[in-house]
Amino acid sequence: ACKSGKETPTENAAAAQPQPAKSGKRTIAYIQKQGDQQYFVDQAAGAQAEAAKLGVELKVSNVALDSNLAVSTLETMIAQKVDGIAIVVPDQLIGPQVIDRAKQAGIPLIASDDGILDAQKNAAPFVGFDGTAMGTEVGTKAGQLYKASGWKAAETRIISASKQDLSVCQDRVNGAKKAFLEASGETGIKVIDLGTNNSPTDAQDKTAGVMTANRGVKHWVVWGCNDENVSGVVNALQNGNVDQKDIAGVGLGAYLACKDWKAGKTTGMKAALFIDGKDVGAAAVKVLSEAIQNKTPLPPKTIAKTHMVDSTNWEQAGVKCM
Amino acid sequence: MTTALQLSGVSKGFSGVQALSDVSIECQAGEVLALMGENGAGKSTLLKVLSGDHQPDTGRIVVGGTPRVFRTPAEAHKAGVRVIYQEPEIIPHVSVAENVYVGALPHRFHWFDRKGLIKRFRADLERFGFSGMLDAEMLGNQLSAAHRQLVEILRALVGEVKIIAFDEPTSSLSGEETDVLFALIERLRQSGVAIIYVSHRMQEIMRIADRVAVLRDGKYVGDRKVREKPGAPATLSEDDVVRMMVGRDLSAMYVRETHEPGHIVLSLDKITNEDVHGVSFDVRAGEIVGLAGLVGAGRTELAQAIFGDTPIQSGRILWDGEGEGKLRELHLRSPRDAIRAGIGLAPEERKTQALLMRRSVRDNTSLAVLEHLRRFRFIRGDEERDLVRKFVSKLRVRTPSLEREVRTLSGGNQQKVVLARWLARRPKLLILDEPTRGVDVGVKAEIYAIIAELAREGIAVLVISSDLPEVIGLSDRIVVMHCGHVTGQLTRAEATEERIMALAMAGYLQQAPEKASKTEQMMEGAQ
Amino acid sequence: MTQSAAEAIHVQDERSLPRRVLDAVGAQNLSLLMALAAVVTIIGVQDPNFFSPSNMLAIGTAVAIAGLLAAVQTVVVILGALDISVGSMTGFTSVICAMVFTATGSASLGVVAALGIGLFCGLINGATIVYGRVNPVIATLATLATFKGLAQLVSGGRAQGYTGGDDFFIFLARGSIAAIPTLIWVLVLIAAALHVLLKYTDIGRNIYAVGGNDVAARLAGIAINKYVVGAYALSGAVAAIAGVLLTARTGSGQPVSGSEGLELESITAAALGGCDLRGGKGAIPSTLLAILLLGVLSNGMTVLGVNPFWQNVAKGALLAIAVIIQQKRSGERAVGLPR
Amino acid sequence: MTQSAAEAIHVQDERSLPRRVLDAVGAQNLSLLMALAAVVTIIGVQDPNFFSPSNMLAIGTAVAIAGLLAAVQTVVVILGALDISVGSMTGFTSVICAMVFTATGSASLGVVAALGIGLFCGLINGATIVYGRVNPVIATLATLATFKGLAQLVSGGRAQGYTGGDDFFIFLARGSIAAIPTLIWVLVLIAAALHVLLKYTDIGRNIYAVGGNDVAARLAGIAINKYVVGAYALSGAVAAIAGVLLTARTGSGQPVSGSEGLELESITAAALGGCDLRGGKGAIPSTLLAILLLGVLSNGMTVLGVNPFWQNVAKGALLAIAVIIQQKRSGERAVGLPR
Ligand SMILES: Nc1ncnc2c1ncn2[C@@H]1O[C@H](COP(=O)(O)OP(=O)(O)OP(=O)(O)O)[C@@H](O)[C@H]1O
Ligand SMILES: Nc1ncnc2c1ncn2[C@@H]1O[C@H](COP(=O)(O)OP(=O)(O)OP(=O)(O)O)[C@@H](O)[C@H]1O
Ligand SMILES: [Mg+2]
Ligand SMILES: [Mg+2]
Repeated sequence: ACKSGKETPTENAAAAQPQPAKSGKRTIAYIQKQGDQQYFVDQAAGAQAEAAKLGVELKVSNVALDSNLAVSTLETMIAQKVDGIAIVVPDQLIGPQVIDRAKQAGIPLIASDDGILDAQKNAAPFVGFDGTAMGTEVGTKAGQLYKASGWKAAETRIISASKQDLSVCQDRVNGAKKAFLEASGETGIKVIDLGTNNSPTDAQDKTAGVMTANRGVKHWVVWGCNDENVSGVVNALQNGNVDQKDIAGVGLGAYLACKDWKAGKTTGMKAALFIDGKDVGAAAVKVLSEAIQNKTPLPPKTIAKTHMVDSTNWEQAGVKCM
Repeated sequence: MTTALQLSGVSKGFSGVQALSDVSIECQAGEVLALMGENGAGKSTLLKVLSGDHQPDTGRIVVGGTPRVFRTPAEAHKAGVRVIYQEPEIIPHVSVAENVYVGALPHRFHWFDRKGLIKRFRADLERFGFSGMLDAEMLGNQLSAAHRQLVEILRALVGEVKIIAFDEPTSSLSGEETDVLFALIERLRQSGVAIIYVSHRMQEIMRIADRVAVLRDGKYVGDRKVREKPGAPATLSEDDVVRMMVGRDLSAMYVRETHEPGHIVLSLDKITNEDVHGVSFDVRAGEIVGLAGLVGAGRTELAQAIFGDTPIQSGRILWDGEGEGKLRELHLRSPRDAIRAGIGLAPEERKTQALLMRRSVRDNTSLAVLEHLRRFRFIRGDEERDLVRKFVSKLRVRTPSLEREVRTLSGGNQQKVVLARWLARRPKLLILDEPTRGVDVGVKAEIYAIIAELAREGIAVLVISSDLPEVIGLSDRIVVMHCGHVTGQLTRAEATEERIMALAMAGYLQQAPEKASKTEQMMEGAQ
Repeated sequence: MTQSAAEAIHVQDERSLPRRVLDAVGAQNLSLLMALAAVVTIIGVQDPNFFSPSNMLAIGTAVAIAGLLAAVQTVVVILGALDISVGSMTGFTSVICAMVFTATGSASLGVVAALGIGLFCGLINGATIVYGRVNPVIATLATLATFKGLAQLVSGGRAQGYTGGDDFFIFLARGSIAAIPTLIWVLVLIAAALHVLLKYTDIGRNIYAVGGNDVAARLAGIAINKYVVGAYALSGAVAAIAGVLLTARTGSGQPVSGSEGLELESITAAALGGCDLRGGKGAIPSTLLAILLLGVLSNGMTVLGVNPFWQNVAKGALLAIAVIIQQKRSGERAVGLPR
Repeated sequence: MTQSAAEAIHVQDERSLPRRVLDAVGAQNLSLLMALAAVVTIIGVQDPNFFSPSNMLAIGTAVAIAGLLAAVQTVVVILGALDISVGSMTGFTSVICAMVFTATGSASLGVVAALGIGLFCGLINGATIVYGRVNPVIATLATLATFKGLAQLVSGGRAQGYTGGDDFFIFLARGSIAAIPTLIWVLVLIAAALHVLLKYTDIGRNIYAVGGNDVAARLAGIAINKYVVGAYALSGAVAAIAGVLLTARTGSGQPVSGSEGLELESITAAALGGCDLRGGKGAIPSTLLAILLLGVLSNGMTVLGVNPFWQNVAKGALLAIAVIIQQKRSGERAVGLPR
């Protein structure tokens, strides 16, 4: 009666049996972290649209930043005998648990946005963007902007705003830092790591403190974990009478940056990396659905495209501005 | 007799108030020492010092010959010192039995013995003579004031008792429970317990005390023997005690010239709800009607119904506040409606039903009159202060300032604040539920005079009181209730304690039935 | 008088059978059971999969961690206080457990370390409240931030270690005894222990006394301070167990994720289960029913694939409706603030 | 006797000067001021820039939104209740304001719509509590979820609109009158209005009465239900103003970001400002001082470049220390739970 919990898939016979070719509607679960953020909302929408096209039933659930809830939701979906699972984990270290459980239940699983490894360090199939790569693009753009501006290193500070206990955030801003050095060739600029709760108001309030501590600084380079951070910092700088010409802000997401551009305002938000959640959501559903139908393994990596946009080309790139 | 307790040179000050200064008192084993004094004289504070609840600024406590310092009530408890506080402290969602044995629950290895507790409770109830008066399983929040007082008393009797102090224990008890309590005190006395008894009721003192000690303004005034030896008749006169307490002679307690009552202000027509059954009587302008009965007779419930606080199931409340000669039916959904109509009710329990303990005397007094004191919703501060000051000094509320939190006042002074609130409101009908609970003799007389004055000014007053002399001395007419029924009405001339008791004990079949029906007929004719 | 009281006792012993059953179950629990039945029916009708044993177990394991905290929160609430730092302590102990395990390779050392830290955090809470004279809400709000910061500091803000390879942690996370998952056993055992503590020991009765009327408790010689400190220490210890479970479930020590917000959830469950937030009233079984109701709601909506935004709306509305029904049955008069 | 009473009252008017000053400031405020002074000194010594006028104003604007909610939370707390849905209402009204503005191009319509929705949400809270007999904590926890869900639904979870091009919103976010930022003016004016309401009107007196002893309030003829519903409506309206400010500050309507967690912050400030969470006690100026203290702490630590994890630890510790000092001065007896 007592189970150690380590039983291998074969012991869980019923679950492990290859599913008989399904006649009914296939069901896919999309478990998302931070499901109330714009990017993930778009992702869900993209996935829904794709699912409708393919005739698949899609169940989207939001687990916020709660890794325990993520495990619970995964279990619920397994209990529901869904045919495939896409998951954006709140924390990448829960990867082994997530992969193990899906494997035990014999359900194909794809990691969306944040890659995960199993206990043997084998990566699960992945669809999305690469965090470090995103950061690299942002950092490179910022480096280019800096180089073009002709600012002096001593009069410039970099604000790197992010939620510091989120590893994906750290991947991005660390990537940006490294790429900035390479693109600008400038090593003498002080980077201020600004810890926020990823909301624009908090970024604003914290930036006010940074400005106090860094009077006499003329120019600011800004990046962050998401558009909320960058737009908050840029707004605060502008409110503190820093001219938009002295700010080189590079957003990540473009959904807030585009608002200034749409209104035709000149702003310190010089560029933003546009990542389209819709693409990722759709791709996840598509590869999962194909794999289920054809009983083929999932492709190991499906990387969605990113675009660096600015005030001139954001519309062409497909940024939808509410 | 041996000296069981010796307090010497006890002083205690609160910020701005010297509650006790250099008080020295002794109490012998097997003696009942009555502690008397005006409201705010420092009686409760002295008992709290004794119980370890307050630390004296100076002074010593000697129990049975050994000097003791009680840092907590628990230490005093262990030393056999018990104090029954003026305000019972009840644990709401817990049974009566647990309430009584709180802190001393029977247990083995922490395993709580519920059955043993109930058994022990029943046995103790029997032993102390209260059997049948309390239900072991009832929850604390369901208890009436009398029950709560009993719980508080029983609690103090648990374990070995050497010294026991009662702070106005009878203020919410009826005659029957009081008798049991006195029997208990007598037994405790005989078994060598030293008893301190605080009360404002002179007859009680004369009945059970061996000696009276008096405090005035926190100072010890002196003591007098009440009787030569226990059981002997009292030799001390009430006036002596009063003079010691107040420092002067009191004028007559009840000054009440009879005069013609005015129009009918309130007429109850077969009011019925869960606790009162078919109650009908009138109250006229300028008339003081006393409502007598035993605890649980439903007087408070009736008052709450008249005040719109509990719904009535049938019957009518007829009202003619302005004296237009026409009674109109009142439909009351809340006390607010009643107050708007011109009814005021000073409830019986000041702590739970009337006072905002952590607000100032000013806020508490003006609470019901704010709508007369405001202009565009702004309170006119000067007017408010003048009004409050007027009633505070009229009722002699002892407070260093109007801004003092009510919780820091002595019990009797808190009661006066409740009365002040309703006097300030000047309703057409004022219902006073146990208005002099815990009020000292001097102020009692004062309150009676104020009630009489209100009546003279044409206000109808309905006084609920368990203090029979008070009811008789004050009322023009007395309505007696038993178990939710009116069992009779007596005019002032007819009223004697015996007659009221007879009616209150449901004796209306044997006692004066024709009279009761006669008054009822009279009332019906009046409508 | 004497008669009427005796009568009352007499009448009570002759309660009708349904009445007796009701009294035993308790009105509070009955309302919760009814609400639970209603919710289960509604969801089950839409998707019969909901009733599958595996889904039932999924619900059970999902509420295990929150359930532990809700149970111990009930004790603290009955005492008249509130522990807002439970979630934070859970995160802190989760990280410590994983780090000690990773450093030593011993699961039991990890658990002991977590328990030690939990107890210590609880003692800090209790001492701040009792000896610092800080209002429990503020004190635990303060330590909520402090413990979270400490968890982030020791972990550098990152999830720590990997426990998915250890038998003990795997057994905790996925094992079962008699076909019931270990997680559920842990919850049930600890809740039962707390229930026994509250109902059948003098300690528990004193907790009710302190919460119901602290003056009465003090005058009766109950060492209130000891109880307050003890309750918070208990809360810390149970939070540590929750932290260990969290580590086992997620396979790593989580400083913040998975424990943030548990304080509100545990308080919600306690209040929904009929605890009086002013103290002196409450019971573990009702709290467990409440947490189960919340778990069923959240599971059911996931099963039905309700849009997360609608889930918020529905959860709020259903919570309110459940309590409204509960209250309407009590027939209380609608004046002032309900407790 | 009559004499002595009169005498006693007379004495009061002859309090010593320092005593009178202390009474006017209030012991609670004095402690907060001292804590504030200490914190300001410590930070200012490390970085004199902290004292620059621009930083002072930055602190002021940073606390404006939380300050509004804390002020109105104080009113609700004094009444003996709690509004946990304030943050959620702020987010909801922020989105509505931005959407209506975007649709109509009229800032005033946006503000009116936000106020309308805020009022409506508040009325729902009040009605659920009073007529549904739901405990205020549960009721507003339920509506916290509901309003958040509604905000997400109407906005599709996306930040809405762009208000950075409108003069009115720009004035709100960045304008100033007499060198004081508009945000601070809004906070100060509304807090002052609430202060006057509480201290100088019969409404305020009655709010204290209801919170102090609801039975007594009812028996004194106060229409408690009206006050409860009214307080929640007020809370909704002020949350709407906070929502408008949030929209103005961020330049767009934010359904969740920027308003989540404000409920705890507002309750923390109220409690730190000396409100008794059981009701009947509290004051707006103290709450404002408390929120200022929290704002100074957070700004100061950013100015000093303290790592956010340490910020959590320090914030918690300083919060506890501030209250401990505050309490030690009152010389209360250290038994049981402090209120
Ligand atoms: N906690 C306290 N803080 C401040 N003053 C207090 C406090 N307790 C009592 N006092 C004051 O001490 C004085 C004595 O009060 P005490 O309660 O002992 O009077 P008492 O003789 O019992 O009066 P009563 O007959 O009305 O009960 C009063 O002036 C009272 O206001
Ligand atoms: N001995 C008792 N047993 C049970 N309930 C009681 C008892 N005494 C009083 N009650 C409760 O009190 C109610 C009526 O009491 P109420 O307070 O109205 O009487 P009262 O005449 O005003 O007495 P009091 O002198 O205490 O003011 C009863 O209906 C009952 O609920
Ligand atoms: Mg007294
Ligand atoms: Mg009564």
